[in-house]
Amino acid sequence: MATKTKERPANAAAPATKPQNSTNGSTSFPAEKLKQLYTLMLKCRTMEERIRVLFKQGRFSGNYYAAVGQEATEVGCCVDLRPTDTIAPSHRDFIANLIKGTPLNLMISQIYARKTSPDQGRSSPAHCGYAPLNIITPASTIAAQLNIGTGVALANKMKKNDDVVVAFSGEGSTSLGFWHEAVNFAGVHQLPIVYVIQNNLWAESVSVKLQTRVEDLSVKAQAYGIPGITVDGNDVIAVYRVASEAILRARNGDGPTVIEAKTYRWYGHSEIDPAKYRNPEEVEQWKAKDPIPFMERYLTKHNLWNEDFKKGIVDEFAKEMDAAIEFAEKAPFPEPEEALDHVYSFSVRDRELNRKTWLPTVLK
Amino acid sequence: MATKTKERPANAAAPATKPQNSTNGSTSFPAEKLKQLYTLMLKCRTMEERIRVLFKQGRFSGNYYAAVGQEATEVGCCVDLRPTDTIAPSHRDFIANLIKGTPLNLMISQIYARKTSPDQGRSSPAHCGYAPLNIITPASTIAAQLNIGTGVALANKMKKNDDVVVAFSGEGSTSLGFWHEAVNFAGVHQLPIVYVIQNNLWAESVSVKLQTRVEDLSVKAQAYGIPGITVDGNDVIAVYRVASEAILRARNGDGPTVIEAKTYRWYGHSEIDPAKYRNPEEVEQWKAKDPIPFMERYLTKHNLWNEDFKKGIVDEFAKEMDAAIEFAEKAPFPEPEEALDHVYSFSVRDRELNRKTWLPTVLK
Amino acid sequence: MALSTYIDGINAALGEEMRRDEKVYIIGEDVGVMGGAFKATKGLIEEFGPERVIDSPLAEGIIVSSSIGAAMSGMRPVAEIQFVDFITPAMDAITQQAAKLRYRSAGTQTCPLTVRICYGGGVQGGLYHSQTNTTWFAHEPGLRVLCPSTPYDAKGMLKAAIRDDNPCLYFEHKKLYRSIKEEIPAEDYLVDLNKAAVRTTGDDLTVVSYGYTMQLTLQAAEKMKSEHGINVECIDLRTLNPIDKDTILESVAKTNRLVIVQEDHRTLGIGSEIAAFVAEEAFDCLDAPILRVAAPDVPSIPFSAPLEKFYMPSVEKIMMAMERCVQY
Amino acid sequence: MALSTYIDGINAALGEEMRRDEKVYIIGEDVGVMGGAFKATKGLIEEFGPERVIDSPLAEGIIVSSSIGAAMSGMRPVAEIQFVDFITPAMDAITQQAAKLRYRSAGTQTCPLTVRICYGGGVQGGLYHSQTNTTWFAHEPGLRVLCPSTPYDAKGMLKAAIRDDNPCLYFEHKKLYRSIKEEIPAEDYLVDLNKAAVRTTGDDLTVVSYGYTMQLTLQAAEKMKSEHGINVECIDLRTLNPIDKDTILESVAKTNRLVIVQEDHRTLGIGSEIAAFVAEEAFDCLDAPILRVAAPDVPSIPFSAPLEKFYMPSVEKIMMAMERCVQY
Ligand SMILES: Cc1ncc(C[n+]2csc(CCOP(=O)(O)OP(=O)(O)O)c2C)c(N)n1
Ligand SMILES: Cc1ncc(C[n+]2csc(CCOP(=O)(O)OP(=O)(O)O)c2C)c(N)n1
Ligand SMILES: [Mg+2]
Ligand SMILES: [Mg+2]
Repeated sequence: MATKTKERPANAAAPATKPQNSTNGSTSFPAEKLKQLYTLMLKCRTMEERIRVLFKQGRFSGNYYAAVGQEATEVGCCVDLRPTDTIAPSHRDFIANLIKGTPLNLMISQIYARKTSPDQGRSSPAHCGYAPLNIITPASTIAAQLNIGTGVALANKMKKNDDVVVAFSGEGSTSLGFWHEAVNFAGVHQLPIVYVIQNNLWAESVSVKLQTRVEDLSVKAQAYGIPGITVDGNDVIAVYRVASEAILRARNGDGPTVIEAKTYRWYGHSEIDPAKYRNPEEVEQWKAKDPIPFMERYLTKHNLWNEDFKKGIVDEFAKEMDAAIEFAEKAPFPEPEEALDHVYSFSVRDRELNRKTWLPTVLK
Repeated sequence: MATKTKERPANAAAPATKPQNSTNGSTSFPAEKLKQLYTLMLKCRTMEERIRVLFKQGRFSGNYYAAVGQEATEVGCCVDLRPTDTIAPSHRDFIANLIKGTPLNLMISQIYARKTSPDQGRSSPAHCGYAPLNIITPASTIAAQLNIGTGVALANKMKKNDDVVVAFSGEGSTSLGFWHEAVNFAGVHQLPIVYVIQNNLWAESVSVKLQTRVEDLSVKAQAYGIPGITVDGNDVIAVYRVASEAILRARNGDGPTVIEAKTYRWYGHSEIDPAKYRNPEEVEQWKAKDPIPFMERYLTKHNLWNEDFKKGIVDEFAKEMDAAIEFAEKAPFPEPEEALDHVYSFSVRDRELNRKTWLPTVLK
Repeated sequence: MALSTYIDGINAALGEEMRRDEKVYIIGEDVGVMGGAFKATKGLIEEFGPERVIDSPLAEGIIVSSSIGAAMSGMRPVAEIQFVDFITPAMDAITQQAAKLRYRSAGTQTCPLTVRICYGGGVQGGLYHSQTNTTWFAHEPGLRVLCPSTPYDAKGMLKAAIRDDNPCLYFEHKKLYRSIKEEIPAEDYLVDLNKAAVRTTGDDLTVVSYGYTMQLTLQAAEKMKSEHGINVECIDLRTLNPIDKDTILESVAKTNRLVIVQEDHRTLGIGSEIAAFVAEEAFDCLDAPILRVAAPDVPSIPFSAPLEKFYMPSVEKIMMAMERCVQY
Repeated sequence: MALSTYIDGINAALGEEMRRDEKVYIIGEDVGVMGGAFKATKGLIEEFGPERVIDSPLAEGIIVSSSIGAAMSGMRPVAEIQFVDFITPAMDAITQQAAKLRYRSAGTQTCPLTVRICYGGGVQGGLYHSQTNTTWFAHEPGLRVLCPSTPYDAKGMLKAAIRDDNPCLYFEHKKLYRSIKEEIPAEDYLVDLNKAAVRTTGDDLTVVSYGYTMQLTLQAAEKMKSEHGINVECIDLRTLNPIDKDTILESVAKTNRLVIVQEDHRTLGIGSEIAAFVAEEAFDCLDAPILRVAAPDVPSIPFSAPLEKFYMPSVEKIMMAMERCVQY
C-alpha cells in the first residue's frame, strides 16, 4: 500500500511542509556528475533562448513551447537514461532530446520542418521524437504520451528486460482521464515507469488552482497505491536524487512512481502567448529561483565552478548551434507528394495519384 | 484538504482497520426511520427476486442486473432524498427507482419493454430512469452517469438551490477516465454531489485486485482533496449515517464526498452469468452477512421487529408486484414506427418515411 | 450595421445571449481570463464573472458531460473545445450521451447544449491543430452539426444554436476568424438551422460546400463566370446534420451537375453522403459524374509548408473540378 | 477439416498465433478467467497464463493505448473491446495515436496492434449493446478496418491482422458467432486483407455488403434467383478501410446496377462512400440509381422487439431493393 513505502513522504501533508531538495537527503554525488547536470542545463537554456530568437526573427514557422526555467527537472530525470530506456515527451519537452542525445542537426531540422528532421517535416517544431534513442514522437493530445509510455513499460516487463520509461506531463495534464487510466494501470501491474509531473503552476492561462483541489500533486499517487513524491523542480540535485531512486525502483521491478516537480514556466505558454494573465511579481519570484545560478552557487561552494568553466561550455555549444542552424536552413523541404507516404506499411501513392477519374490532389 | 476533514478516516490506513458501522458513531435514529430502512430493503429484495424468477420463466427478454445483497447501500443513500434531488444510476441500480418512488407499474413496464415504461420501451430492462423524480435514464456506458450527474450538481450550484445529486457506480467504474474527470471537477468546484462506490468485489468476472492497487477505494478521494469514507455496505444504519452526513455537507455547500460501500453481488453479473469465476466460499461468507437479517437482529434488540411485521410487509408488497406484473403484461408494446420518434425536438417521421425514392425502412 | 469579422460575430452572439438569458453560461479551457485561445470569449468574464464564464480543468470529457447534466437541469451551456483535434475525450459525452439522451428517455430528458469547436487547416497548425473530424458527428442522428461560412451566419447560427432544443455542435474554422469582414446587424437575429443557403444562382453546375472551403468555392465560381462564362450555383450547406437535402436536390434537378468541395479527406467526408443521396434520389437528373474536391486520404495535415499546400483544397483545384464537370 | 462456427474461427486464430509467436498477447475486459463475454478467448488463459491473457481494468482507453506502446516495442497485442458501444474511451488512442503514429514519425515508429471489437444488433441488446460505429474508423486513413462474414474469414483474417504491420480494427458481429457453421482448414492459412470477395457471380445486379448483413444478402440473392431468375453478383467487402474499389468497380462495369446493404443507419454509413466513388468513377456504367439498404437515421437500436425489428435490415428489405433496382 502507498502509505507503507518509505520512499513517499507524499501523504497529504508531508511534501507541502517538507519538499525534497538538495539540503535534505544524505546522498552525495561525484563531481563529474554534478558538472554534467549543470552543463546539460546550460546547454538546454542556451538552445531554447536561441530558438526563441529564431522564432522572433521569423526564421521558422509554426510555434514553440519553451521549458526555460524547468531545465533542472528535465535534466535530473533524463541524464542517466540508457539508449534503450524510453522517454514519453509532451510539447514542453523538446530539450529532453538534447539530454538523451538526439543529434543537434536533426533537432534543429525539426524546428525548421525540413526533410532532414526525424519525422521529415510532419510534426510541428516542438514535437520531436527520435526512434534510435526511444524517444516517442509525441502527438499534441495532452497526456496521451503517458498512456503509450505505459504500454512500452508493459512490453519491457513482458520482455523481462530492465529498461524503464520516463513519461513527462504538466500539472494540467493530471485532469484528463488519460492520466488516470495510465497511472492506475501501471499501479495494478507494477510497471517500470516514472510519471514526472512538471507543475509549472499554469496550463496555458489556467491556474493549477482550477485544475485540482490538492496542494501537492504527488498525493494523487495514493489513489493508485504507488509511491508519490513532491520535489523542488528547480533543484537539479534533488530532482536527480528523487528520479534516480524512482528509476532504480522501476529497474528492479518494484513498480511505478509519481514525481511532482514544482517549477515554473518563465515565458508564455508558447511564443505567441504574452501571458498577460500572470502576475509579474510571480514571474520575478520564480526567476529569482533560476535553477542554473542555484546550481552555480552549489558548485562554487564545492570549488567546481568558475566563469571560465561556464564560458567554455556556452561558447562551444554556441558553435554547435550555429552549425546546426546552418545545416537546417540549407536542408531541403520535403517534396509535396511525400504527404502521401507512411500512411500504411504499403504505399498509397498509386491509389491516390492514379485514380481512374479526375483527382484534384495531383495538383501541385 | 482531504486529510483535514474529520468525516474521513479514509486515509490509506484507517478505514481498513476501522470501517464505519452501526456500532461506532454516536447518532441514533427514530424508530420509524429504522423501520423504514428495513422495509425498503425488504421490498427491494422481494422485487428483484421476483424479477429474476420472471426472467427464468422467459416472461421478459433482454437481461437483468440484480443488486441482491447490496440493498443496504442503495436504501441508506436514497431513503431521504427529495423529489428535486437527482439520482444518477447505473445498470445495477434499478431498485433506486423503488426507493425514490417511481411508480411500480412503470418500473415493471420497463422490465417488459412496454409502451407504458418511462422510456416507452427504448432502453433495456434494468436501465430505468424517471424524469418526474429526477432519476437520470442511464446509458450502459460505465461511469458516464457520474459525469452527467456532476453537471446536474453544477446546475444546482449555479441556480443556488440546495438540491443534491447521488451518483452510483461500482468499484470497476473507478478505473475509467470518466470517473476521474467527474470527481476532480466536483472537487475543484465543490459541487453538491455524493459519489457512492458500491464495491462488490467484482466487475463482471474481474476481481477488484485487478482494478486498483488500493485496499480502500475511498482513498481515491485524496487525489481530489475531498472527503472520502469507507463504510460497511451491508449495514444500512452505518450507510444511512455516513450518507446523511455527506448529503448534508453537499446541501450546505460544503462540497462532494466519495463513499465506498463494501458489499457483495450475490448472483452473477447478470441473469445469464453463472459466475463460475468466484469461489463459492466467498459467496457463502457474504450471504452470511446479508443486510436484511442483520437489520432484523438490530431491530429485534430494540423491540421493533417480529415475524408478523415482516410478513405484513412482504405479503402487501407481493400483492403490489402481482398487480404491477399484470399491468405490464397487459400493456401494449410500442408501435414499430415509434422507433423514429424523439430523435430531435422536431419529428423526423416524414423525412424517414416519405423519401422521394425507395426506402426499405418503411417495411414493417 | 458595423463591419464585423467572423469571430466578432461569435463574440457578439455569446454576449447577447448571455444578456438575454441568465441560464446561458460558457465553459472551456482558457475561455475566461485569457478570453479564449482565439479570443472568441474576449471580455465576457469581465462582464459576467467566473460563475458564468468557467475556466475548466484540462479535460474535454467533463467540459461536455457536465454541460449535458446542466442542460438537462435547465441551463443553456455553451462549451468550447479549443481544437477539434482534442475532442476525443468527449467522444462518449457527445455520441453516447448528448446524441442519445432524448431518444433513450423517450423525450422526457433532453440536453439543449451548444459545443463550439474550432477546426480546420491551412494555417500551419500541423497534424494536431488542423483537423476537421466532422464525420464522427455528422454520422450521429440526434446531433445538430453546424458550420457557418460567413460572419453573418457565425452570429445568427450561434444564437439559434443556443436557443435550439437539440445538442448542437458548432464548428468554426480558425482561418475564417479574421480573414473576412461583412456588415452584420447589431440587433438580434437568428438563422434557420434547417436550411442550406444558395449563395449564387446558376444553371450550369451545382457546387456544394461549407465553412472555409465555401469561401474558396465562391472565389472559384466568380472566376468560372468571368473567365469561362460558366454560371455556378453555389450552395452553402451550413448544417451538416441533419442535411437540407431538398435545397441540393432542387438545384441538381436544374443544373444536372454536381461538385462537392470539402476540406476533409475524401473517404467518408460529408461529400460522400451528399453524393450518395443524390445518386440515389436524383439519378435521372445527372448528366455527369459527381465529383468531390477533397484532401487526400492521409491521417492528418502534415506541418511542413509544401506538404500542407499539397494537402489543402484551393481555388485552382476547385476550378479544375468545375471545368471537368461541365465539360463532361 | 472440421465444422466450425465463426467464434471457433476466432478462438482458433488466437491460439494458433499465440503458439506461433510469443510476442502475441491478449488484453481486455473478462478475456481471462471468464474466457470473454462471448467466450472468444476460452481456454487461452489456461494455456498461456495471465501474463499473456490479461484481464484489464475497466478502462478501454488504456486497453488500446497500452497496446499501442507495447506494439511500438515489438509486441503483437490483440486487444478486445467487449462492445463497440463502449469504444469511446479509446477514441483518442485509436484515431489520434494508432492511426497517426506511423505518419507523424515518418515510418520510424509503428504500432502493429489488432483490436477485436464486438458489434451489431438483432439480438435485443438494446441501445448500448447493438451499435456498429464502423464509420468513425473507416474514415481514418492509417487504420485497417476489417469485418469478416464467414467462419473461414473470421480465422484467416484475424491471423492476417495479427501478422499485419498496420493497426487493425477487427469487427465481429455477435449474431454471427454461433449462427453459421462451415468447414475450415485446421492448418495455418491467411486471407488477403486487401481484397473483397465475390461470393456469387451474376450479370443483373451488384450487391455489396459485409459482416452479418452479408449473410442476409446471400439469402436474398438466392431467393432472387429461384423466385425471379435474377442473377445477383454478391460482393463481400471484408475490409472497410482501405476499400478494395477495383473489385466493386469491375462488377458494376458488368452489371450496371448497384445496391449496398449495411446494418448501420443510412447517413455516412460505409454505403455512402461506396455510392460516392461509384458515382464518381463509374458514372457511365450506371443504368439505375445506387440504392442503399440501411437502418433509419435514429441514434441507436431501440430495445423493445417491434422497434428493433423495424430498425434492422432483413432479407425482405434487401429483396425489395434488389427488385426495385433491376426493374428500374
Ligand atoms: C486533450 C488536449 N486538450 C487541449 C489541448 C490544448 N493545450 C495544449 S498545451 C495545454 C496546456 C497544458 O498544460 P500542462 O499540462 O500544465 O503543460 P504545460 O504546457 O504547462 O507544460 C493545452 C490546454 C491539447 N493539446 N490536448
Ligand atoms: C465503458 C464500458 N465498458 C465496458 C462495459 C461492459 N460492462 C458492463 S457492466 C461491467 C462491469 C461493471 O463493474 P462495476 O463497475 O464494479 O459495477 P457492478 O456491475 O459490479 O455493479 C462491464 C465491464 C460497459 N458497460 N461500459
Ligand atoms: Mg503546466
Ligand atoms: Mg463491482
